[in-house]
Amino acid sequence: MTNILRIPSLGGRFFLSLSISGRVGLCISIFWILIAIFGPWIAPYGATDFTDGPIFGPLTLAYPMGTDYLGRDLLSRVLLGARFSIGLALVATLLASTCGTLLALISTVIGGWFDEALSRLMDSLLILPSKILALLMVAIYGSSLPVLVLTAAVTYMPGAYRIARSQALGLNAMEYVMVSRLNSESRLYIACKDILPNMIHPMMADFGLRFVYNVLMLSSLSFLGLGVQPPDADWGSLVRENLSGLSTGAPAVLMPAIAIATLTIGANLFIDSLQARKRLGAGS
Amino acid sequence: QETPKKGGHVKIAVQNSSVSDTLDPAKGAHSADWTKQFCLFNALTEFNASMVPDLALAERLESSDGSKWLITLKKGIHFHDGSELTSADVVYSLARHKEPATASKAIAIANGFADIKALSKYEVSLTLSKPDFDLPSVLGSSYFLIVKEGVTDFSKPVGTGPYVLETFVAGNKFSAKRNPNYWKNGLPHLDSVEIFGVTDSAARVNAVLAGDVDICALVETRYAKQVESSNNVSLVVNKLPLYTDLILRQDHAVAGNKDFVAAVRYMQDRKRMLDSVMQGYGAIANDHPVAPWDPYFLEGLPQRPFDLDKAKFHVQKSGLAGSSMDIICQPGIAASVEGAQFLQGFGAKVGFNFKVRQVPVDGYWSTYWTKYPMTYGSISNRPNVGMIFDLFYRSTSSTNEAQWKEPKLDQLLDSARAEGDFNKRKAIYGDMQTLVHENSGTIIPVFTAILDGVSKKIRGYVPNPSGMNMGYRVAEAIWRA
Amino acid sequence: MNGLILRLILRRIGIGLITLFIVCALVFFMSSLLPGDAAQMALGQAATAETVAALRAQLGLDQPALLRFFTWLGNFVTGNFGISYAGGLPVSDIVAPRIPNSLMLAAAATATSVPIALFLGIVSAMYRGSRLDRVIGIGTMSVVAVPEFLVATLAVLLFAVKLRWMSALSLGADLSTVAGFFKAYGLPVLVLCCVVVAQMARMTRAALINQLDAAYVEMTVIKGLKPTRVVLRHALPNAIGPIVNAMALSLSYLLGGVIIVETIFSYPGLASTLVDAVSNRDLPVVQFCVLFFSACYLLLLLIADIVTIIFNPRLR
Amino acid sequence: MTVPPLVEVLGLQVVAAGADGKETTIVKDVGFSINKGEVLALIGESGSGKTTIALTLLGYTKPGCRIAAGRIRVGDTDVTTAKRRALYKFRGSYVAYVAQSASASFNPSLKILDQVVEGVCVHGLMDRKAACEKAVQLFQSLALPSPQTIGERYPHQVSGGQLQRLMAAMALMSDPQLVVFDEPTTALDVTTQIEVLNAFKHAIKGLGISAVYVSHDLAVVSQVADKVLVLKGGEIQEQADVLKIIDQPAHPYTRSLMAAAMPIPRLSDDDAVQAAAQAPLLQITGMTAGYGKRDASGMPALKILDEIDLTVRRGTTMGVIGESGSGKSTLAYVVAGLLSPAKGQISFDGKPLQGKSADRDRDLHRRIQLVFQNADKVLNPSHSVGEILARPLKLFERCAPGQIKVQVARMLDMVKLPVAMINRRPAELSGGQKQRVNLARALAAEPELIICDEVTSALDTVVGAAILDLLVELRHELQMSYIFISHDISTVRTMCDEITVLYQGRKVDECPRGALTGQPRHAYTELLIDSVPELRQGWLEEASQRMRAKRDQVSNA
Ligand SMILES: Nc1ncnc2c1ncn2[C@@H]1O[C@H](COP(=O)(O)OP(=O)(O)OP(=O)(O)O)[C@@H](O)[C@H]1O
Ligand SMILES: Nc1ncnc2c1ncn2[C@@H]1O[C@H](COP(=O)(O)OP(=O)(O)OP(=O)(O)O)[C@@H](O)[C@H]1O
Ligand SMILES: [Mg+2]
Ligand SMILES: [Mg+2]
Repeated sequence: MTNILRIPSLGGRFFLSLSISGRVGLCISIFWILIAIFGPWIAPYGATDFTDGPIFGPLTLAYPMGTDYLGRDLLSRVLLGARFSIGLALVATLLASTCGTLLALISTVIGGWFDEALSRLMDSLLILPSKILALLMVAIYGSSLPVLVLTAAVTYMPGAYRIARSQALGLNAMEYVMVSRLNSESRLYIACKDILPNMIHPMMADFGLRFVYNVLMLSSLSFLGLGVQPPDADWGSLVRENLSGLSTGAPAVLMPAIAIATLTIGANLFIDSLQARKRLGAGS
Repeated sequence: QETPKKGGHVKIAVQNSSVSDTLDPAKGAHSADWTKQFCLFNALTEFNASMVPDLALAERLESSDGSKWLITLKKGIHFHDGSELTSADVVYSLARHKEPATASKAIAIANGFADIKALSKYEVSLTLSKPDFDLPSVLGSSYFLIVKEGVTDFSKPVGTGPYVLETFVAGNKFSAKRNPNYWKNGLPHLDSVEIFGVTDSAARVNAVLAGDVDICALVETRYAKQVESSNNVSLVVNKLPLYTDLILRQDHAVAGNKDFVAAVRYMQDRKRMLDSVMQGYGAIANDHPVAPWDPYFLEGLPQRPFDLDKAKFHVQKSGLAGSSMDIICQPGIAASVEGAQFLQGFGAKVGFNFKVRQVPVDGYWSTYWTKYPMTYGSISNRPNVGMIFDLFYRSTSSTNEAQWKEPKLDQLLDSARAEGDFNKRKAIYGDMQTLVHENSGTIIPVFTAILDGVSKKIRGYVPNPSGMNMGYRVAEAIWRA
Repeated sequence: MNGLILRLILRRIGIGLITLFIVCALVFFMSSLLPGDAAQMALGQAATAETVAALRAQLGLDQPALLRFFTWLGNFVTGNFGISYAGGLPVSDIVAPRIPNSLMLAAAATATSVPIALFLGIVSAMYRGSRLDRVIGIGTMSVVAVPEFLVATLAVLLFAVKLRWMSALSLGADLSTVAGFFKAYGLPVLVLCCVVVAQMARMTRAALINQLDAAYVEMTVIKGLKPTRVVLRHALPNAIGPIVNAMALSLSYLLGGVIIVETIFSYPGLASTLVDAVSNRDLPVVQFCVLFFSACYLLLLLIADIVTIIFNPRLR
Repeated sequence: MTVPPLVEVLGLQVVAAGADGKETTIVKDVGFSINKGEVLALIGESGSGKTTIALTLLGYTKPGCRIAAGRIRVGDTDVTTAKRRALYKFRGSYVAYVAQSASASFNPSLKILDQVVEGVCVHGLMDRKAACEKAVQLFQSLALPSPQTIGERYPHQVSGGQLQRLMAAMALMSDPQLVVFDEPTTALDVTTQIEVLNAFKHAIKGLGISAVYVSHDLAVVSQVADKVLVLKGGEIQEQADVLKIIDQPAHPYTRSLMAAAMPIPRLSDDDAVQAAAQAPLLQITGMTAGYGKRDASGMPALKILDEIDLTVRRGTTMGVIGESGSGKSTLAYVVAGLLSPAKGQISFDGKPLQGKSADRDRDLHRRIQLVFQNADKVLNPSHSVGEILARPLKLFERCAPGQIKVQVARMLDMVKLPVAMINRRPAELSGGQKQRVNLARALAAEPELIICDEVTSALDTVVGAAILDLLVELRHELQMSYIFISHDISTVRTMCDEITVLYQGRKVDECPRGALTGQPRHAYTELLIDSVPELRQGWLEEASQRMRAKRDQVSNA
């Protein structure tokens, strides 16, 4: 802490500019991301290890988070699952947000019938109930990681597109874009230099929310049996496969649920404080 | 044994609910359909508690050679609409399966009915193209429930059964009230029954625990403890010859390798599967499809052990060590996902690389089942052992799961069916069990027990080995305390 | 004003129809990519080549997809929704009893969640930055963060199995009395509220705070008005546009997105029918349900637009 | 016995929390008092803390700010220690506030009357019916048109000047003892300003209330105030009677404020002679333009400019004046190519000028540059000042790539901005700084014609004067030509060779600079000239007398 104060590096200054809850959120998020990266090295057991633990065992020294419905070590399952919950959601959200933003940019700059057609297509994807889309996608292509990522991406892209397009439309009508047009700038310059940098901020905020929804979406896919393939499991699948332990209050259900909750809350606290920071910044 | 009480209403939650739910016996696809159908219809025979077909609508069922059968009906049995049951109804009920337009699930069996004709008002002659002394048990299956002659619309069917249909909405609701003129004396006990499909297994269990329904069919083993510890509900264990099998395609280079098959067999930790996945409910199987409580079960065949050393030996011998293979499983098949994971874990120890591929329930049977070298099958109970062998092991069967072609087995099956003497027949079926145990491409680790959650207010619920829900005839047998 | 709303409705309907057409085509051709077809699904393990072919011919599945699509579309616009492949029943017979169920559940959930969401959103906007605001924020967030099937199961275990206050099943409940209605709908509505309230409350708060920064709100404070009046009378009408739009999005979930709730409570609604129909490859039913959900969503958006206009004199 | 003053402020200090959590003092040790019936003016440059001080009198500080020390007594209420509940009542009945921007301070979705009577109704001072009657009376006394029905309109349905008066009516509803006016006329054009000022003065004098009047315009202040308090950087520079401030300002800062307000001519008679000899650069004849859908004959649905003729000679400045909404900016858009005219010819440097900017080639774009009115919006918030200025240099190949940095620094220097600004983004600039960057960007393209749309309106008088000097200098050095758009006739007079007056989209007058005064002109032109406030007491009364007659003349013409 004092270190950061003494050397006001970029990261340190950024951290200090956040509200307390924002800092807590950031720490939680970073913690989980580290777990997602290094989880497999920390985990005491591997994904395919059947330890001879009790079924739905309590918290013990040997099994710090208890054991699951097949007697496997839950700590390892949660550590290994972080990679799927966070990684999948992250990739999917990145895809969704990037594609949505780029498409919105292209369609705004091109305009005309192209914009109209793309917007209708996105609208139809948006109004299609998302789980149905997922169901169809997984039924057609089977459930593999790429399909899951693609499914989640396709599900959330129309939303990102919609937001990005309304942003881009607003920006496209800004006077500084007009200035660029008056100076006979190319469409590419206008899109990449005038519009894009100014919509990054709202898209980032949107990105955070979408990420959380993706984590939850993966868990509800696992409810429909369409999620990550065993023996791997994302946190949602962990909750799902151990759900029968709920009536006895087995830690196997609660631990992954707590993991999802902390990640969600952490990420959102962080995002909220980003938005608040921006508001303050705009005021001064 | 307490004396049954009359009256009352019972709600039963069964597993399936879909718009494809049907009351047409030819199309019934699962225990939920069958349980409803047995409320409305009767078959010519009915299974008793030791899995032997007793006579029901039929008064006599006779054959000397196993091919030519004479069916004599009981007299004075009436349909719900008041008309009397005659031979014409029986002829229609059996013959309609042969029409492709009926889209009957029993078309393969019915194609074996060479000739069906009415001899008199109460007599029907049935000629089989091949002798089969197990015909009485075939006729006890739901497909051959007796419907009224000429009926094609099964949205509001009438039968001779214990209940008269009140409402039926596919995927939603089935309710029926007592048939006052039921031909079995004193039955049924209840005034009315209601059967819901509740697909989510947790929801079904919770419904019976919360008292919303009286009977919950098919409690998943993982909820068994919860039900057992309840004060209001008792857990009933049904022993049925149901099993999940791992299918190794014998026409595939790797999966068909004899040593590979042997290795996989030794890698089955049957005890652990029974104890952890099935929480102890079920029975260890010996890689053949006949359950220990079946009349045809062969005693004395040594149980195959869980032996990773032998597995390792066979893997080495097969020359496949280090190679890899996908196991296709799906959550809808009991214990398949866990079984595959166990195999993956043990495979790592013996030097074979299994990959678990969990696929959607949806589309599994047309897309994955037997189409890949290693898939899981789920075999539900059939009226008799011969039918299982016929469907899943006969060389010419289109559903020969592992494509294991063994002329000797075909031969044995035909001779068993043509054998009129039970003990001799049992001996032949015994030989077939040994054959399958040793050579086939299917691996049957355990038999799955079916658990039911039954409210303590319900009496008379006795399991029947011929099928779930007391051989689907739960509604006519139970009463309220 | 009326002319404007009428024009807007007409335009919306026009665009909506185009969108619906694309949705139909999308779903139809995606479903034709699905492995297996209705005939195979119906026959299951017992399928043989001949029976499948016969059933396929019977259902008209042997015709090219494009032809089937336009036949179906032609019938649909004339009010003939087709025959279900799976049960052989007219689609209208299958969906007719379920549409009221779905609407009923959505209505009950809306009637509960919207006031709660508005209340939470308004309170946290009024006291933004305070401890109360943070508690509401984190509280609602934690509720969304828990997978809905866990919430549902927990609720069932507690309220139905342990306490026996509520039904674990909505199916076959007695709805004739008020108590029976609460017993049957209580839990599903509770779970749905958990899912949608947080999002709506957050949007309400954000939209209100946006307004609370405006100069006219400062003016009302300077006029000596109390915070409740400032928010309810001044900020809320101006924030209503984004709020109703966010609500439309959330509420659309109450129709098409309730698969998990319908499954867990065995609620005979349309969403589970849709899932079921997809696995049966029952295209006519799939198409109908998808169209129904999409149309409802478009309707919600239209209502949101109209509400926005009503509250905004500039647009009137 | 002396009556204690109505308002007493002692040692007031206000602090604001910055983005990094550190507090800065924005008002330091301010003390003053106001007697009953007295008007105190707060003047000072933008950001000097005028609004902050005024608001503390209502016990209010902007979000993020708080009163750190000092005592404020208004009547019997000690504002700094009053309970929240007491403050509601105090604000609703004892003091009132008229905000800087009336259009932003009315709730856009409620009827005006509802908002005007809301305060008194909520505080239970009168019932709704009585309140409505009183409101109508106030509307009448504030000279609002159709006082009976104007309350039924929504804020967007009345003009800015009217809204400002409606806001005053709202403030007067509860018969407050003290009214705070926060720059109530800054956003209005001169003609409307006179009406509004008049109405306020009447109300204050008529009701005998005390007032605080915030402004940065000394001339306006001298019309209404009794006492003046001069602020800079949150500190009092000078506090005195208004007469004393006008006649003998003591503090140097006050003097510099006064000096900058005086118009000084920037062009000599020589310039006028030279200008007349120049060849025309831009010629517009019979031009009609507007917005919206075009009908069959190409006429737009909303016709803004009608049959405009205009000639700009090379190296000269054409001033365009007119009230808000008269079409000045629209004219600029047409010349720049943003809006293609419906009718008429435009030629530039002897060649016809294409209507659409897409049809013009890049060099033509360079030669005609537009400096937009709204500097806030024309600078891309994500580009730094350096990037913004480098872009035209690169795009139009104005200098070697290696020279760009040097050239950018030169441009900044030209518009009197420190070179250190080069890395800042627009959000970190004040309004005046943004406007200068905006101008610098146009200059960087080395154009032949610059259209300056209200370039100095956002600047305080000192910096504004410097920019005008720069424009004149460039004209002398580089033969630059300008169209100089403004609503401030005194600025236009100091630097334009010719002046065109627009009124409701028509050109009503055109004359060389020298001919503007001293000879009869079009009635509207005279109205504009007369409306420029003068720094002496009593001007307001005289001007409003004259105005009434002229208004009639204009509307008859
Ligand atoms: N919420 C705030 N947080 C931090 N600083 C603020 C805040 N509000 C105002 N300030 C600062 O306080 C100072 C005084 O602001 P104030 O609005 O009183 O100025 P003013 O004299 O009214 O200016 P203007 O003529 O532009 O209206 C300015 O430097 C401004 O940047
Ligand atoms: N894009 C537009 N569409 C329709 N009407 C417009 C548009 N832009 C301006 N107007 C209208 O055209 C008229 C003239 O506007 P213009 O901006 O030219 O006025 P102006 O003289 O520059 O006023 P100001 O001094 O306030 O800048 C106004 O009534 C305005 O409402
Ligand atoms: Mg101010
Ligand atoms: Mg303008």
